[in-house]
Amino acid sequence: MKKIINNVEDIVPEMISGLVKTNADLVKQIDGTTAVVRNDAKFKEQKQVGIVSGGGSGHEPLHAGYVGDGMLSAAVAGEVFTSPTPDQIYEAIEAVDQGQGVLLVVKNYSGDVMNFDMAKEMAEADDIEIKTIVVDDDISVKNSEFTQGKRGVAGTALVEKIVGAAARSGMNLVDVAALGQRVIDNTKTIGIALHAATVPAVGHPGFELANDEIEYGIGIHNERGYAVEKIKPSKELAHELIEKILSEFPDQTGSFAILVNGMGGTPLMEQYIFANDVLKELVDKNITVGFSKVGNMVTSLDMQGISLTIMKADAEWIKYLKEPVTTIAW
Amino acid sequence: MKKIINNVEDIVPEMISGLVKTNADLVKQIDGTTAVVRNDAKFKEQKQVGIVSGGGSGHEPLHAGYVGDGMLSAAVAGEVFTSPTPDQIYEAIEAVDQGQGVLLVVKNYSGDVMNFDMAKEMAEADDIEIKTIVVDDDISVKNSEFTQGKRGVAGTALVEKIVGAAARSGMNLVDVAALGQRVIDNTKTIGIALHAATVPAVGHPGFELANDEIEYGIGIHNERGYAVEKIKPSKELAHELIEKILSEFPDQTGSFAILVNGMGGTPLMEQYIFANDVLKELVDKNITVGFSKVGNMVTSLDMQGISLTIMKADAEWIKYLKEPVTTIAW
Amino acid sequence: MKIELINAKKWIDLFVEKLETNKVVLNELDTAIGDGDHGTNMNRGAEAISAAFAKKEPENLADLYKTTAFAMIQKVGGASGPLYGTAFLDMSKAVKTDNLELGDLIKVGTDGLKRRGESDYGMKTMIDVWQPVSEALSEDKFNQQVITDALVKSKELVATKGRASYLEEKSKGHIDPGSQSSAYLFESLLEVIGD
Amino acid sequence: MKIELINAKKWIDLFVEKLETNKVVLNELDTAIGDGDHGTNMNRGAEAISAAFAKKEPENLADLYKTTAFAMIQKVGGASGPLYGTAFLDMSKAVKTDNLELGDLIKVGTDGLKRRGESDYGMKTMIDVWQPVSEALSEDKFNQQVITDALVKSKELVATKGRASYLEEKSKGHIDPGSQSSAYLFESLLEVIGD
Ligand SMILES: Nc1ncnc2c1ncn2[C@@H]1O[C@H](COP(=O)(O)OP(=O)(O)O)[C@@H](O)[C@H]1O
Ligand SMILES: Nc1ncnc2c1ncn2[C@@H]1O[C@H](COP(=O)(O)OP(=O)(O)O)[C@@H](O)[C@H]1O
Ligand SMILES: [Mg+2]
Ligand SMILES: [Mg+2]
Ligand SMILES: [Mg+2]
Ligand SMILES: [Mg+2]
Repeated sequence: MKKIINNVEDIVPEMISGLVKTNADLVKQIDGTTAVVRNDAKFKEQKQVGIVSGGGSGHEPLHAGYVGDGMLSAAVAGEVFTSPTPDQIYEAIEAVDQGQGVLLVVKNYSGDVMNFDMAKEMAEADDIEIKTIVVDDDISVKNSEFTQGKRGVAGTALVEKIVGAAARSGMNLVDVAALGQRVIDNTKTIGIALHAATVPAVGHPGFELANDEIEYGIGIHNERGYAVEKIKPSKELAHELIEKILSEFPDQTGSFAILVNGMGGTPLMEQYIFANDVLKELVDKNITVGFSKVGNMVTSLDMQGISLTIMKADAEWIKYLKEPVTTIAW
Repeated sequence: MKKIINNVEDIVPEMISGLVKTNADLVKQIDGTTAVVRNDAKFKEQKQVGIVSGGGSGHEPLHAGYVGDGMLSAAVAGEVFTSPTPDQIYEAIEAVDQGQGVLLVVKNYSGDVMNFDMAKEMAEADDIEIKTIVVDDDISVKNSEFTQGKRGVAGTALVEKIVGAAARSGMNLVDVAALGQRVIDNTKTIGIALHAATVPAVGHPGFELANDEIEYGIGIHNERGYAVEKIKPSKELAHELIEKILSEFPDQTGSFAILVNGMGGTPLMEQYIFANDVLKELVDKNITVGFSKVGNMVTSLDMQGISLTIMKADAEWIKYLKEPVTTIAW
Repeated sequence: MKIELINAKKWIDLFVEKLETNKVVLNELDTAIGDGDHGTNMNRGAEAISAAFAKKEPENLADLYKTTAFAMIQKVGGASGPLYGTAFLDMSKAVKTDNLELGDLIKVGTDGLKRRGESDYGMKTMIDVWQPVSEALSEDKFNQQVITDALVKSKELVATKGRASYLEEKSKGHIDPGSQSSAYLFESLLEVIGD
Repeated sequence: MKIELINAKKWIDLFVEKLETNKVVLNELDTAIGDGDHGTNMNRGAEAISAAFAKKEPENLADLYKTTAFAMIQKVGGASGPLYGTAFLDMSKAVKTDNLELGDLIKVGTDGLKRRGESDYGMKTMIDVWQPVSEALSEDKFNQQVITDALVKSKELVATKGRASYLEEKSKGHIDPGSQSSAYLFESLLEVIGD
């Protein structure tokens, strides 16, 4: 393993410190935690529902890169691929509540769900009103009441954008949470890997792929997917992922938003080529794309790969997606 | 080689097409070329000096990602690591000239210099006033009148930001060019690689490094550097690169701007850790940092590595660096 | 059978030791069917427990379990932090008034795991080790074989909770990392109380 | 010695063929001391020349060289596009009124390279092949050995222009890719005019 780091145990605090130092006009760190909160000029004046997200590190710029006017109020970073602890989440909630309550945006992993739940219990003891939405956009995992359910992956960035914009517009907590849930229900993602990520504390890639293989349906924590196949041209990959996602949307009228997301080690060049193929195919299928975005938005350390998110998005959601924000990375 | 592409020959047109399709409100493509020009609402109203840059592809988001209000007027993409041809550059100049002349921002590579020169000659034949500035911020290469001189690398993004902001403010061509030259003279970069890039047409990495080796002084086209050494902790890397760069700045008073740039395959996590170490060391040295930025700004395909740029920047330049822009990627 | 403060403290100390020794093993198990951090997570918890004990020697059983719980909750994160944390917190509350029989104590912890994890026995989680151990303790049949059997049985299951559940069928044939760390917990207990 | 249209056309056709055959070789040479694209670049030029010839058969020498120049300038990019483009454009202008001696023709091209590249003989660029070839042609001593010697001599130089110059001492011992493609150009000429 070759990484530009110091001690493995110091990765998260040092990363957060680097992020905060280089963006002091936008964000600040809560002392003694790895929670990052808004520090922009407008923050204190704007009375709005707070939006707090967080999760394991290794998915940068998610979540800290999305803290700012019009998106998240705070983000809490856990260790690499490890949910943050309840006390850190609780401190972030305390720091951003303006009396209008706080929405927690949680990715569907047992660790995240449990730690955010414990933090919610702590905050409620302080009479802060809390709602939680759990993002589970990854359709490569079967949903069943007997399992953990689907994972939260790249669609999380779009969900955070929409609820962030809605909260800024003055929407109340109950409505923002309900909106967030509707958005989640209409957001579907699937990802592929060309090369697994190397967790620093482990020191080698999470799984091995041959020089001509890709893994379909990977998660953002090196979870293996549902199939290993030979690599195909971008066009064919786009076709397969689109077919898979569209089968989840029986109604293909109205407009859609898409996100082509790089997993961390895949350059923008390939992401744009893939996006080109995705948009071509969607045009051929007469699907209206009202919003599209390309980039390393929700990564998995140095994983090479890409994910495609498609959201059935009404005009209001598209408007929320397009509104300008002042964050580090949106 | 595993890449998400179709045919190797179609990489650049498909990439540009993907970029333009997903950002139609910001940029458009000049028909029959891989040149990208501003398409935002303000473009036609703003009468200003045009800023045109370009170069080989593989450095995304440079340059097309920096086209927009307050930065570049147009960007011309060549084949991977290959300067674009004069006729494409000429068309971009034609498309953005508003009668106030056009500044060409060229990275110091013989191909770029020659092709932009030929385009300049073509545009001058149409009575368009042209000035050229050549960015050569890479201090890992010796400067000498008998050689090609230093290369243009990550500092290019900062130069484009400053001349773009100055042009928007209404500065005339001669002054923008002179400003650009002063900025270049005060911008110094050095980079390291953990893993070389794979040029798609070649199919294997440009050079090999052992599992514990890094290469110092690499260029952005897989040019090898001046030394191969064992990898060190981020702190020590930061120390070495800073020492090397600061030796170029005899006067360390006043304020400085820094850019920690990811080479394409290195995740943000490592970039922030490195940035943290850089800022710590600069604080220890009593150096004032007025602006800092971290991210994949000027990449080299899937190269793993990082570069550090330090610019001695007066208050006006810092202001230009901080002004908001509407581009895809700044 | 009950356990007194001095032995309970030995129990947790031994657990801490085993977690530190087996960090890499747990990471490797978690790399196969999870995200590769269970060893690192539990080791962070182990260090926090040691630090808390060094700062203040626990005065009674409730204090011992609460200190353990808080260290896990505040320093581990992930799934294992709230799970071990909740188990020990519930155990701490339960022994406040009355030192329970060991089988009952571990049952309280097991119930905590089920509540926090919204899960149950047979889902290929640490519960697959806690529950048989609690039952064996109650029936006075607790020994190494009980732990090993629980691990082996759980190994062949398909996971339906936690990260391993994303692998569906492919989770079969791998030891669940949380079950392995729980095995260390109960092997430590065994070393203290004997068969 | 002079060359007439029909043979000059054969010359460029052969060059095109060699560029297509040796794309990988040129990329490999450029990977060692440049950026790995010289074969791809020249091949793109070769295809553009073929396409231009197919579209319109050159009517005279000036036309032939100009078509070659434009194909290189418009389709190659990089350093080699403007260099070969300028050399052939200058050659086209020179033969407009008068069919030059071959030695003089190649000298015109060489001067074009020097002007465009702001470079000179001995900097480990394609000029290191063009100049000796032009001289040998003028002295009527042009043969394969001249080309081979030029390549071998240039191989041992330290580059001071082009990307290879960034490697400083390490550029020694490698064949300059542009010199190799120029060697193909003059080997093609040799096949047409004989020793
Ligand atoms: N819902 C759950 N109920 C019970 N145990 C669980 C649950 N989810 C996960 N676990 C346990 O937690 C262990 C994983 O812990 P760890 O790797 O530290 O956390 P994470 O999965 O967040 O990386 C699993 O091996 C399993 O035993
Ligand atoms: N300034 C120069 N003068 C003359 N020849 C040059 C100069 N710069 C580069 N060359 C030639 O161009 C060749 C490289 O061409 P190519 O690889 O196609 O372009 P690039 O260097 O832009 O990738 C070199 O091998 C060298 O022969
Ligand atoms: Mg984890
Ligand atoms: Mg090139
Ligand atoms: Mg884990
Ligand atoms: Mg080249």
